[in-house]
Amino acid sequence: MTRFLKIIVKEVINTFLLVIGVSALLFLLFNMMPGEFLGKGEGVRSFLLLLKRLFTLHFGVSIVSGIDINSIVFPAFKNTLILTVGALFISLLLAVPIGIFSAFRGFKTYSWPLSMLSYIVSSIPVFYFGYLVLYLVSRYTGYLPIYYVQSSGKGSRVLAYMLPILVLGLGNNSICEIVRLITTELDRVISTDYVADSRARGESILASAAGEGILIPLVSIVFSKVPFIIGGAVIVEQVFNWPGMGRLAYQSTLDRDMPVLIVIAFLSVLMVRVGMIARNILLFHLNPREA
Amino acid sequence: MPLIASLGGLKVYFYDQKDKRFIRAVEDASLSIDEGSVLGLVGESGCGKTVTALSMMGLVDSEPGIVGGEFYFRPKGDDRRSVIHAILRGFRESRNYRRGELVNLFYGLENFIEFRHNPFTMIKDNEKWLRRHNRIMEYIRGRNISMIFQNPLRSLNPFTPVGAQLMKTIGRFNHEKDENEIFEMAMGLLRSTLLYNPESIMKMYPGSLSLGMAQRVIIAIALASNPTLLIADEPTSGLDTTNRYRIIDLLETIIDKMNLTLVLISHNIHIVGLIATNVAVMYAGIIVESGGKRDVLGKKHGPKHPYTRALVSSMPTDSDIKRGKRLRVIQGTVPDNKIAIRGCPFIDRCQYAKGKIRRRCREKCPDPVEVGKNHLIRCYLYY
Amino acid sequence: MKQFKRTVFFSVVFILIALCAAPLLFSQETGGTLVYGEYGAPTRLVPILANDSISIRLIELIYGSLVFYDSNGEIQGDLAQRWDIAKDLKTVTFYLRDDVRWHPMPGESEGERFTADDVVKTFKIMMHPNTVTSLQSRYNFIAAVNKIDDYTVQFKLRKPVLNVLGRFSFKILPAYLLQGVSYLRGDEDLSIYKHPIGTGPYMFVSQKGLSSEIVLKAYDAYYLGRPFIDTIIMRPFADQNIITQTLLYGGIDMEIRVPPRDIAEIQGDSRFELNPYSTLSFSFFGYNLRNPVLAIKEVRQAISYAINRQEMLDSFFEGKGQLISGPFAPGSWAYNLDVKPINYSEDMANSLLDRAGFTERTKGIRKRGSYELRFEMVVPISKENETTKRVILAFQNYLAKVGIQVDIKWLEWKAWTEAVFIDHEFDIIYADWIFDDSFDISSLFHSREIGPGKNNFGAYRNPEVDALLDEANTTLDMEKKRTIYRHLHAILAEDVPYTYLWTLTNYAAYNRKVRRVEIHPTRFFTYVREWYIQRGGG
Amino acid sequence: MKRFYYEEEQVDVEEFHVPIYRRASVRDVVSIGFGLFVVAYLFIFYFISITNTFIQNPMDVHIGQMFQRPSFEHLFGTDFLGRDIFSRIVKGTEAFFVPGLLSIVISTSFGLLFGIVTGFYPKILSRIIFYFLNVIDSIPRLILILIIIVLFRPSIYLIMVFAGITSIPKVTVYIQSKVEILKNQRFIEAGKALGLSPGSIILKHIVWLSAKSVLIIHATLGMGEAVLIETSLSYLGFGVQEPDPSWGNMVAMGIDFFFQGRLWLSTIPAVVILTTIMGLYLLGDGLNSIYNEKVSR
Repeated sequence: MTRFLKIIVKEVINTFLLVIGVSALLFLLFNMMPGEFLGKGEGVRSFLLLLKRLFTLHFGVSIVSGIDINSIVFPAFKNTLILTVGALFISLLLAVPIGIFSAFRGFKTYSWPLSMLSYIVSSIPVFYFGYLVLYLVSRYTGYLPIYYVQSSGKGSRVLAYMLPILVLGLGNNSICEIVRLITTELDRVISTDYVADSRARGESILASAAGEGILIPLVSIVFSKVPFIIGGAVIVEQVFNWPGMGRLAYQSTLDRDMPVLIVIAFLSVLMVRVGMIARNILLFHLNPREA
Repeated sequence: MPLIASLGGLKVYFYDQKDKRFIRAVEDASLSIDEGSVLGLVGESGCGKTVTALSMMGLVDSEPGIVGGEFYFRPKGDDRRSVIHAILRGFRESRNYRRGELVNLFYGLENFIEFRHNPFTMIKDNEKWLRRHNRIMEYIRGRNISMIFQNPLRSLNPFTPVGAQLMKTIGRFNHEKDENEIFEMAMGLLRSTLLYNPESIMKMYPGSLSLGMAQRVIIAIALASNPTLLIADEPTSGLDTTNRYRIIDLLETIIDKMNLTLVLISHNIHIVGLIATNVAVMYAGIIVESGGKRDVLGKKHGPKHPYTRALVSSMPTDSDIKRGKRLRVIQGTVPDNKIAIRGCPFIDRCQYAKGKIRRRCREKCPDPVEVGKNHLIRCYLYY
Repeated sequence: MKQFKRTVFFSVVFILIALCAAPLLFSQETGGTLVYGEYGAPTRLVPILANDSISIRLIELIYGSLVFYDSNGEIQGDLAQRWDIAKDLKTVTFYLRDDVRWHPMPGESEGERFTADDVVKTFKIMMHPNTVTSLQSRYNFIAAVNKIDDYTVQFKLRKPVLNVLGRFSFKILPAYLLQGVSYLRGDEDLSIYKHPIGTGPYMFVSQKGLSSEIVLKAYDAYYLGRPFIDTIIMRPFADQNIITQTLLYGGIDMEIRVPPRDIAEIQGDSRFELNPYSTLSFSFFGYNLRNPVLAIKEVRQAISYAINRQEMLDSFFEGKGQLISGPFAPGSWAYNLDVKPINYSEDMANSLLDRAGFTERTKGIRKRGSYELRFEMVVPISKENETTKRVILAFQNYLAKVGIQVDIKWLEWKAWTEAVFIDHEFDIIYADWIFDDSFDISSLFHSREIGPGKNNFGAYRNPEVDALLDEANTTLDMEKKRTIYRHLHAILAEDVPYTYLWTLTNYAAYNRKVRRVEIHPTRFFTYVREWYIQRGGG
Repeated sequence: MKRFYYEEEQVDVEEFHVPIYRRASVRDVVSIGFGLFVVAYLFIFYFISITNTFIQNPMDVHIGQMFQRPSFEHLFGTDFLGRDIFSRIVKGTEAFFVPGLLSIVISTSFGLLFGIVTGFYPKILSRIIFYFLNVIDSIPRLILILIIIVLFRPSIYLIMVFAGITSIPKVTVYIQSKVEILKNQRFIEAGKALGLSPGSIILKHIVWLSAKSVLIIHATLGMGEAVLIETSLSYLGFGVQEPDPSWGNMVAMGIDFFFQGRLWLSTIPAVVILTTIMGLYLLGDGLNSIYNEKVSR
């Protein structure tokens, strides 16, 4: 167990250092901003001030609307978290079966159109895909799945939550990457001896090949997709009026509201690094040789 | 002793997309395995002995795979009914699917294959055949026949500890047992394969096992489901000499203790000579000679088939080394298995195929002829 | 005789209808929630700082002012009960109501009392030089304010002003929350930024973050009688197209400004009512006369001739608006009807440009010596006014046909206001002016209004116009002022400091269940007290 | 589904036959074919839009002919200002073509440099380099670009420079893993034994022979990402602005008319974006499985 703890400690330190690096980069960019505003100071002192504010999680005031950033960013962070995790789940839910199916079926009859479909769907530009889904759903179900409609207006609550997650999960070319990775990895593992051996013992191919063939590539890719999904979220939130960090980032870019953007970048980095920690720990757990 | 399995006329082809030609892995292999015996299957590498073993286990996936032959096998009591049910699925009339207690696992193969000649074409629905065959073999693999592969380290799942793999296999076959009973059985198995500290081995990952230990674990796992027939494909070739003999002794004790039937596949005739009761010699996809060890390798009147004779003489025994005899090498190479052989495959390298006999050898491959008590030879010398 | 009978008959019928409709009219029910959609989010809910229309509408609900114009244009008292204007028209005293209380702070049941200090404190902060506001120019006619007693306040004016009362419609802030604050820049850490407190008909309840909805509740102790609608919710949208769809699907009950292309769809739907309200504003292309080429009158006239405004109005705004020939709202007393809008004729534009000497053309752009007809147009980025983009691109194309190249530069709202009003780094802009109640255009064209932060961004200087404007501002005779404005209209039409385009009739759309809706052109919610929601939905 | 096998007459198989590329399966042929088709039409569009010979002027407005259906005169119909959509799509390639190449050059060259340095001198140097790369890698790319936009109000070229910078870590990881594998391969040691200078070893053997395939694959995938970034930014209103055409802002403009049923205005550019991204992705994918490189993610 001690090796396990060692890994966790190493990861946390690494993340801590990285987060400081990111805040330094953001601070540099922050100071390059033309014009004069509150958080801008000279030299290390104000950098420490920024660090203190970031690490103690109360981020001061946005220069445009004067509202305390905490009250804006945290609900947005929660919403984006829901969206990101949901999208990851949807991508996996679809990509893994297709990947397994095309790995087993190879390039024959109906495995080819399925993986091609996954390529097409995941290459649809997210901004168009969102609107298309919105238009079709509102035309044929009579509900307009906009985040707000459900909170106090007509329209089904589930649909309003589901659609942005579905769109971000399907689009944003995450599915085709996962499908391709699983197909290649699974092919490689199926042809190894130990799978043949376990088949000889009567185990199903999938059970024996799942460990190295699916789980490990999945863990390594899923968490490295977090930054892309947050990026995609910016656009999906814009389309579905989903009050998440992405839309806040877009709005503050329009208003040139740097402090809010810096905080959003900081929280996104936190999300990415937490994902990385989880990834490394899981990988270590699954793959002893990676000690 | 009663037969436990008998392979008749096995024909396994693979297909090379680029050259549009068939790779004739196994041309015509027939074996009969008595219960409790040790059958040694010997032949140079590339003669199809591994493919024969794999087709017995039903693990030949590539196309077209098994295209001919029948494999009669006697499943254990409790699996008999489900195996028969699986075999007869989809067939209204059931002709000779059974011979005594043995059941033909390749039953109905011909319905999936259509042959045409000039040019030689074949249509096989391999997907349907595999789906059907896997359903049949589901009751056979592990339960009745289990198999050991060549390189022990690569046959163990590197991501799960050894113990877990062993217990999982045990658990699969005796559902009713609970956790520590299975643990006990696993320990017992590990001790039975002469591993001295089973507790620590249970927790280790395959990566940190030595070759010898790994092979023993593989054997333990294979026996976990107490099969009736064990196929060992080159179990000793990956090991150094001391381990090699130790594994042979281990196999010998296991067979006696668990009245197991063993099919030992090896290219080393001496290893086979040590423990085999019957021997079958394979060359270029054909079983050229099969019979009791004494008849085939026997000192009294020496090996019969030219290839067997050449094979035996080319392997130096300890006494040869002592006497410093010159090694005798078989000229020529194994014929390319892409080209259909009309005559006897050994014709180019056989020193007896001279004069009149050569003509017969070239036209047609000799059918097996009974020379002694169930001692068959495919050579015109003995017609 | 027949004629007489028919009129009698009609009048009788009419009275009957009125009688039986009366109960319907006056049975206003209390309760219900009004949810209206806005594009974008409000910047600040503090009257002095806010200048975007979204915040202005919310401020109208939350804060009260001394006086206000009612629906048929008369002055009504709000926080002020009585007032009298001294004979020399230079001092105005307001006698305030004593029964007004500020909205309660969150958690308390009752707010502070409203006194004269609040008025004085608000005015002082508003006129403080460091305060970042655009309102100072409108109230610099007031010299000073002093508190007579708790409920009377007196304003000293610099010069007598015609119908001065209309000028006292600025909103009042709670002094007791602004102790120690002498000016407002917007980035202080004040409680009123997070939780605004006012005396208006609706109290601020909650806003869960910048881009989430704002909830307002009716203020029970409102001195002019509690409004009928219980709660009003402002819901910000990130995308203009979604708002109309959300209205159609019942997500919101009212949309402030329906984009022209959606009007047909809403008209066809019986559940909704389209309520046109003219916004007392006009759109124009403004020129920076500091640019020597644009200083030439013929060039500006040529530009006005080169663009086909009627075609743009019809195809981009579905004809929902009216072309204008001068900087006044048509139909108002100041509008000179016999000055016709410039009609579209390309060859007139070309001949004007030739007469101005720009005859040679290189790569399709007219030149005269070193001067080239190439201008930079500065436009605020915002996806919402998709019609703005169509107008600008059409404008660029029309001018390209007559050999004038226009390069478009897109800026955010803040950067755009700086570039236009402070740094004057632009050649042409497309914008619109909103009139306050007194149609005072001196701040647009008077030469003293030139300079950073002032509204005469184009640096238009015309002594005759200056004289006329000063005279108009000082006369107390309404008739004289009208003739001066009509004369100004003729000059400004001919001098073309702006190319006047059109005034748009905006359409508000709301669910039929919302009744007796009266809309104020700019502040929208001024008459919200009359609105009510018919039980039983649409 | 029955499989059909058929054998020609006796054919003597030529002796020496080592397949350099693993024989491409049907899947690879399809994806590379489609990818090359996409690359072809990109070049054609770019060439046409530079010399603007074939297409009408994408900027001129005919208010009379708004929202026209695709006809012979306007291949894809006209948009909300009567401008010809086909010529705007052709001109749209100009928006991301050169910036895309710029981003690829940056990410590939720096990626190669860092990859080799970290591959050969593992200890402290690579740890530092990887630290900085991780810093860049952990900020989501679109948010970093939004920050850049707030700061410098950049043109599409500067945005693509940053897009290139953010994909340096990916290339570095590829190259480093390649170098790790090859470093102690026989033929590298043989080269050292022969006294070849380390520079030539690196350049000739590692870079040219084996890293070439990884770089080509990254170039195609990188171009796909460049298209995605440029169109997303133009959609949000930050990238290429009206009146210059870009697929992103054409979709954005079409969106406003979506709910009136005029779908095709934004569908056409969206479909073009889709085929381009998919084509480039499949090309990279096909090449990858042909060279059989293990592109570790």
